Amino acid sequence: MKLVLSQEQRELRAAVRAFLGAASPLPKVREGYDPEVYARLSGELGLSGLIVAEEYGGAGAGFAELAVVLEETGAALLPGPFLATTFAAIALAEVPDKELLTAIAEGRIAATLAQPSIDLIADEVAGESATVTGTLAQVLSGMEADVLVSPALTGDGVIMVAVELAGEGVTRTALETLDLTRGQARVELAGARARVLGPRTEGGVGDRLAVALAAEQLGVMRAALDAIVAYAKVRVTFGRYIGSYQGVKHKLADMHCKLEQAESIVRYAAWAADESPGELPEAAALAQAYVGRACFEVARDHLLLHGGIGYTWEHDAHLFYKRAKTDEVLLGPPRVHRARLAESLGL
Amino acid sequence: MKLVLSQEQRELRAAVRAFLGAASPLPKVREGYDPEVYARLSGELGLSGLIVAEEYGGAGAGFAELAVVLEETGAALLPGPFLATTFAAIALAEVPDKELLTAIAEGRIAATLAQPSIDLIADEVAGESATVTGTLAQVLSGMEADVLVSPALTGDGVIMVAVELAGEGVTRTALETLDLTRGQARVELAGARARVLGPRTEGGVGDRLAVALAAEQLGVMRAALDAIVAYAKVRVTFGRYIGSYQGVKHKLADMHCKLEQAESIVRYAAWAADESPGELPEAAALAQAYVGRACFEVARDHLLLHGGIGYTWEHDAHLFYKRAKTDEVLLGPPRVHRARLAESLGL
Amino acid sequence: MNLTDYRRTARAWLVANTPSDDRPQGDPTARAKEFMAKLYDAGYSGITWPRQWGGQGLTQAEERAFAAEATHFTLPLYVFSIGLGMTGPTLVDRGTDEQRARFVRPLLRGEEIWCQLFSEPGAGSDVAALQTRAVRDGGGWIVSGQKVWTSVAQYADWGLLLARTDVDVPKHKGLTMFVVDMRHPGVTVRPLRDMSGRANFNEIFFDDVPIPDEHRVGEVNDGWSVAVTTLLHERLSISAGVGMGGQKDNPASVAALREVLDTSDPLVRDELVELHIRSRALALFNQRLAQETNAGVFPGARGSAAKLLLAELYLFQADLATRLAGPASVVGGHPLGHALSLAPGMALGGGTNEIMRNIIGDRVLNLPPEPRVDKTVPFKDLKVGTQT
Amino acid sequence: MNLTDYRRTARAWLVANTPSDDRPQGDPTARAKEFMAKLYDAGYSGITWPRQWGGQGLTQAEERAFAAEATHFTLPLYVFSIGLGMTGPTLVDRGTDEQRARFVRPLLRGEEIWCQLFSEPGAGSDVAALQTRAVRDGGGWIVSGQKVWTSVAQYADWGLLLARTDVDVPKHKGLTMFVVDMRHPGVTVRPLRDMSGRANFNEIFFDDVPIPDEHRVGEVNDGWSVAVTTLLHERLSISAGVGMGGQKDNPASVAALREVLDTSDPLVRDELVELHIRSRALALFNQRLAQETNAGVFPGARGSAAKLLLAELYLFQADLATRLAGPASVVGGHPLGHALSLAPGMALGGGTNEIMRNIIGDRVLNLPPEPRVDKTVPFKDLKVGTQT
Repeated sequence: MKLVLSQEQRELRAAVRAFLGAASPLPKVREGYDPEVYARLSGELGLSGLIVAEEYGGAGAGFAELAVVLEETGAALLPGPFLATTFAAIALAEVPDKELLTAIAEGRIAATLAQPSIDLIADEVAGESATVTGTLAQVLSGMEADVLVSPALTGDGVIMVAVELAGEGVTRTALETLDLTRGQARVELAGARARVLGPRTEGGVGDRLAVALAAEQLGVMRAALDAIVAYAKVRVTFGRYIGSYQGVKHKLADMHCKLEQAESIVRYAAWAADESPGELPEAAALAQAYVGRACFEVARDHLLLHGGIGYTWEHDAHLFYKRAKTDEVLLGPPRVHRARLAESLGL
Repeated sequence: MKLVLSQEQRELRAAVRAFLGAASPLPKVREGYDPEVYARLSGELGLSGLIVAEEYGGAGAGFAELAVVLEETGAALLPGPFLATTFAAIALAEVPDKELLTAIAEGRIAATLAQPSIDLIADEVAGESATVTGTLAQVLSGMEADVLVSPALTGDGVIMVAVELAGEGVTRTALETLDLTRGQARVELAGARARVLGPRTEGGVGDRLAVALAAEQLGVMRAALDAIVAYAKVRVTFGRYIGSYQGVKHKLADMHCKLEQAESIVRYAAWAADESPGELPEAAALAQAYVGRACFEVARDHLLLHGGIGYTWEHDAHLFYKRAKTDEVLLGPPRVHRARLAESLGL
Repeated sequence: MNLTDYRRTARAWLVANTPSDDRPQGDPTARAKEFMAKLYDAGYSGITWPRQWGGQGLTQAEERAFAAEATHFTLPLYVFSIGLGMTGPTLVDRGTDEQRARFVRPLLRGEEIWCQLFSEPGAGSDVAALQTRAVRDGGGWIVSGQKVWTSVAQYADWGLLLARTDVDVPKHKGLTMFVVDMRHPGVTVRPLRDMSGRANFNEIFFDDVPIPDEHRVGEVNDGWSVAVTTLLHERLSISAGVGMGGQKDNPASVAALREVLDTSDPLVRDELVELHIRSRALALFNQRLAQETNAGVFPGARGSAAKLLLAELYLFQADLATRLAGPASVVGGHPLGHALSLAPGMALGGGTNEIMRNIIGDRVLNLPPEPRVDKTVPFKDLKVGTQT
Repeated sequence: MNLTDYRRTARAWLVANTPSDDRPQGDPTARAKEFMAKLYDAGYSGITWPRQWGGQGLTQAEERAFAAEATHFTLPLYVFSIGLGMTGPTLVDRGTDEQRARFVRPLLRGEEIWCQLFSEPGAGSDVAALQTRAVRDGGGWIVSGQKVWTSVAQYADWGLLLARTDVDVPKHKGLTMFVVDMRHPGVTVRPLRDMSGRANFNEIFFDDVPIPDEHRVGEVNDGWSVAVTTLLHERLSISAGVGMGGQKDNPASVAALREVLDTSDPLVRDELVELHIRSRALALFNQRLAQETNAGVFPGARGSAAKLLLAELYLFQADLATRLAGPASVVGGHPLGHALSLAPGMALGGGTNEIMRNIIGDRVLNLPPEPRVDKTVPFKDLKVGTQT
């Protein structure tokens, strides 16, 4: 089991952090998705293909590296379809048709993945082609992604399909989201043309999504903690820095303890995804159950400890709070992760 | 709904507090049950008959008054069968045979009540007499009580019986208890003579036990909080009273909030027991669910905030901690109260 | 009139005169002023205030009787809440007779709207660290500085302003209270959006705004004692309201959640039980405080416990509800998502949770105070605000 | 010898020489001393300590290799733990050559048992507030006072004693470190029972006990800097052990509880999931710290987070387990009841949770310090202990 970063992983982290610090600082995050940033992230840094196998045009890296990157995009509250495309790439790695995976690796398309419930029906399935009908209530980055990857029901069982979201028969409606830094959309498909990717494969896709999301959450909580620790060193009340009061200091210490544990769990879960498939179901459920909760709690307390300024729209604190809550429920109500954990423990 | 004490109730409280402060201070509590104190409590103060109807020799007071008294016996960690006898009196109020109730009111006997599960079998039931067999694993104050009140199974259903614990066919074994201030016993009955009290009546006995126990728990937590608040005003570390540190002060403030809420709930539940039977099931379950937990948490934190001295045998902190835990599970694992609350809410 | 009659008459008046809940046309402030004038003329404005200055000179009993009836109606009094709850009582307590004569009756009749100008970006919990200056100018004063968190300032005619008049003495000792004309061109009011996107507060900028000395409230450099009066009234009016609004319209209440969640899941049920326990515990505590108050026992600093617990309950329940409801709660303007955005407000307004815990520790439990570094240093040498 | 061989040899030695687990007859201390002598003679005592004073002069790598093998055995080293973990390293670091020559080898060979005498009833978290006095007497010193929380003192030959030698300077500046003869008749050792009823600690009373000046460790009034060395070694030896013992013998672990509880109840199952989450989170954090240490990154104050979390886990799990198991857990010497009595120990020994949070805040997060009132006042004017 490997819980500490290698030299290469630390360099990757530094590179992504430096890039996002310059290309997507928080004031820019407020303006929303910038396709240019996404293009550079895919192109210059090659991150859209990070976990795509080399034979399909990617870097062939593992979840340990992916976690390092998602921690940074999380810490930066990066808007746009990076996480959604990562989700799609995780699912696409399990289907026979690899063309989309290559397109993602080359940065040609951004993609997204439907939630695990099967809301689409595929008709006229003929070889690689089908028409698809149904409604997806919430699609992550649904307005920004080019392609939707989804399971769909046929007379013969469930298959995986890909649909061009700008194509005919597709109606996308942007949803008002609590998270001001990343969108979701309602997607209605009425006989839209779809590409058949192959039969549906389980193969731990859900577990890998859980690990990827936990890595983003680790970044969100780290950045939130960093922000309030920094503020506690400069903000004065009653003639003393607020960080010198035990009422603040002890809470920050507890938040630090959560961060240390969350990081340990994310490293473990990423290692399990790469190296120990037998441990992955438990590790993935643990990651969502612990990190999702810890991330929201830290983001909430970081907001509260800012005092009144943290309640204002102009301050960034609520961006972290809202992202943390949105991430906590992104893969379903948190009790599903606890239930899966109970199951994986044989309880 | 009445949540504040009347002048008479405040006087009752002052009288009981003064008596226990003189007759049963903590150093004496460590020596265990003193029948003399129990006799004076029943005699001078008339407390064993407090809730017994006047026609049976009692004071005919309500649960509002009982709660005031139990809060004080709880705060004093009073050893002996006072709570057990109160439990028995609550059950005896519901059976036709009132002779025992009068004996309790007159302070002639101390009694105890079996847990709700039916572990005894009654044979040779003839009029007021029967023989009883079975084992009760944990009987509160089983070594100190004179009479056991219990349900017992007959061929015709469940009846209530009373057994002289010093009589033939009864084997009592004192249990080692976590709570050093009040005992429990294992009681084995092998054809012991029993008095038949009547058919088993439900009639909210369990709810009333829950309210009575919550009142004792309110006293335990109040006394624990008082003790640590007093210590925080005299103990110095790093040149300052520990109560001046926010790390201690804020925790004490949170404990105070729990106490305020616990008292409000106990007053409400006692009022419901006296005046509003329709509200009693919810109020009683709420009382155990909230007050039992709050009492243990306050007793635990009061011990921890004492620092090392609180970990020693000689210090009283652990007496409160252990009583609080024992009370928390006295009527079953706490989840049973939450389940009953869910039920009473129709969830 | 006995209390029962008083109450019956009040009810009848409210039934006849309260504007309907239908969304009205026209200027809401104008409608509010119109209603307030009727309220005053009927004798229900300033029920306990002295008759001499325009009040009714009655007792808390009549005030409570009217309030009890009024809970069944939605009265359009929001823009007057600061004047009625804080600045008016301060003027009655601490103003000169000239000030009382000039300001109190128009306030009670709704002819003039008031706001309160204490908090600043560098002085939140620590109000006395404020930096807005008032300097002598001939017979009067000139004010410059910035205030924040000011409710109803966009409608206000007058503001009760706390400003620094001496920087060479410790912070509490160099403050003076004034009444400032909010219509003066040197006063700029900017809406301040909170994290839910609403603009319920304002920032106020003072740019060389003159104030005549007759508008000074209390002695020069004695403003802190006047402010304490105002803050006492503020705390009273908050704690009177705490937890009384109930959970009726709260989308995160047990009653609302059980309608939308799958309560056949034992884990969901147990979470709702936990929420019920916390809500009931606080509601009963509030009822107990109210019963004590009615019995003449004033809760004092114990009200801070109720405020702290309410702040924690709001945070807990919005968090719990969104977890239970899952992904749908964070899109499409879902009421639970909105509740989550509003939840921190109670913990940050009217004193943070940390301040509440200090108050409970110091004033209820009588714990020893923290050593203070800011009580003796001249203000000009004191560290304040945010220092990078 | 390469590391693999070293490890293999160590394992073989342990297999051959570790006393069996069967309850032995006779004096346990005598058996421990016998084992320690064998351990020393085999070269496994003081593996990293200098050869000059009796150690093996090897590296952390060999130490870790031996420790890894030793986890499979129960070595009877308890009475030597203070000497090996704290007082011995302090003498190696700060003693005179004469002291090293006199004390280190007998310590490593188990011929002499050591205890540590810092804490006092009035000086727990705040060790430097201690009141035990050492006064000059001719060429030596006379010690009077009381120490507490002293492990293995009933077996000890020597104690490392921190005493006050000057009350006219601030508290940290008037302390001196000594080696004291625990067999002197002026030393009284009284067992101190903890809340579980065990007597794992002692109180020590010094009644005019003489100490020769050659037994002074470090300069006069420089004892605090020596104590910091000892406390650093203490923290190292605690944090090395934190959470490593695992949950194997813990009756409140998920593994133990699932055997005795009804896991068909979804609420019970979810509580066990919660316990699993917390246990795993801490275990993985400890493993990450260990991997960092192996990679040469020393955890420093971050180890305090592991200690704090372990203390909280013990409290949480004993409480949870007794709630789940119900009434049976609080009678008849039930292991969960016993676990509940022991649970506070980790939160109170080796620094309270509050002290741990201060350390994390100050040294990991680099937050501003609290204003200190006790660093400049002469000790004789300082408030210490319990003041009624």
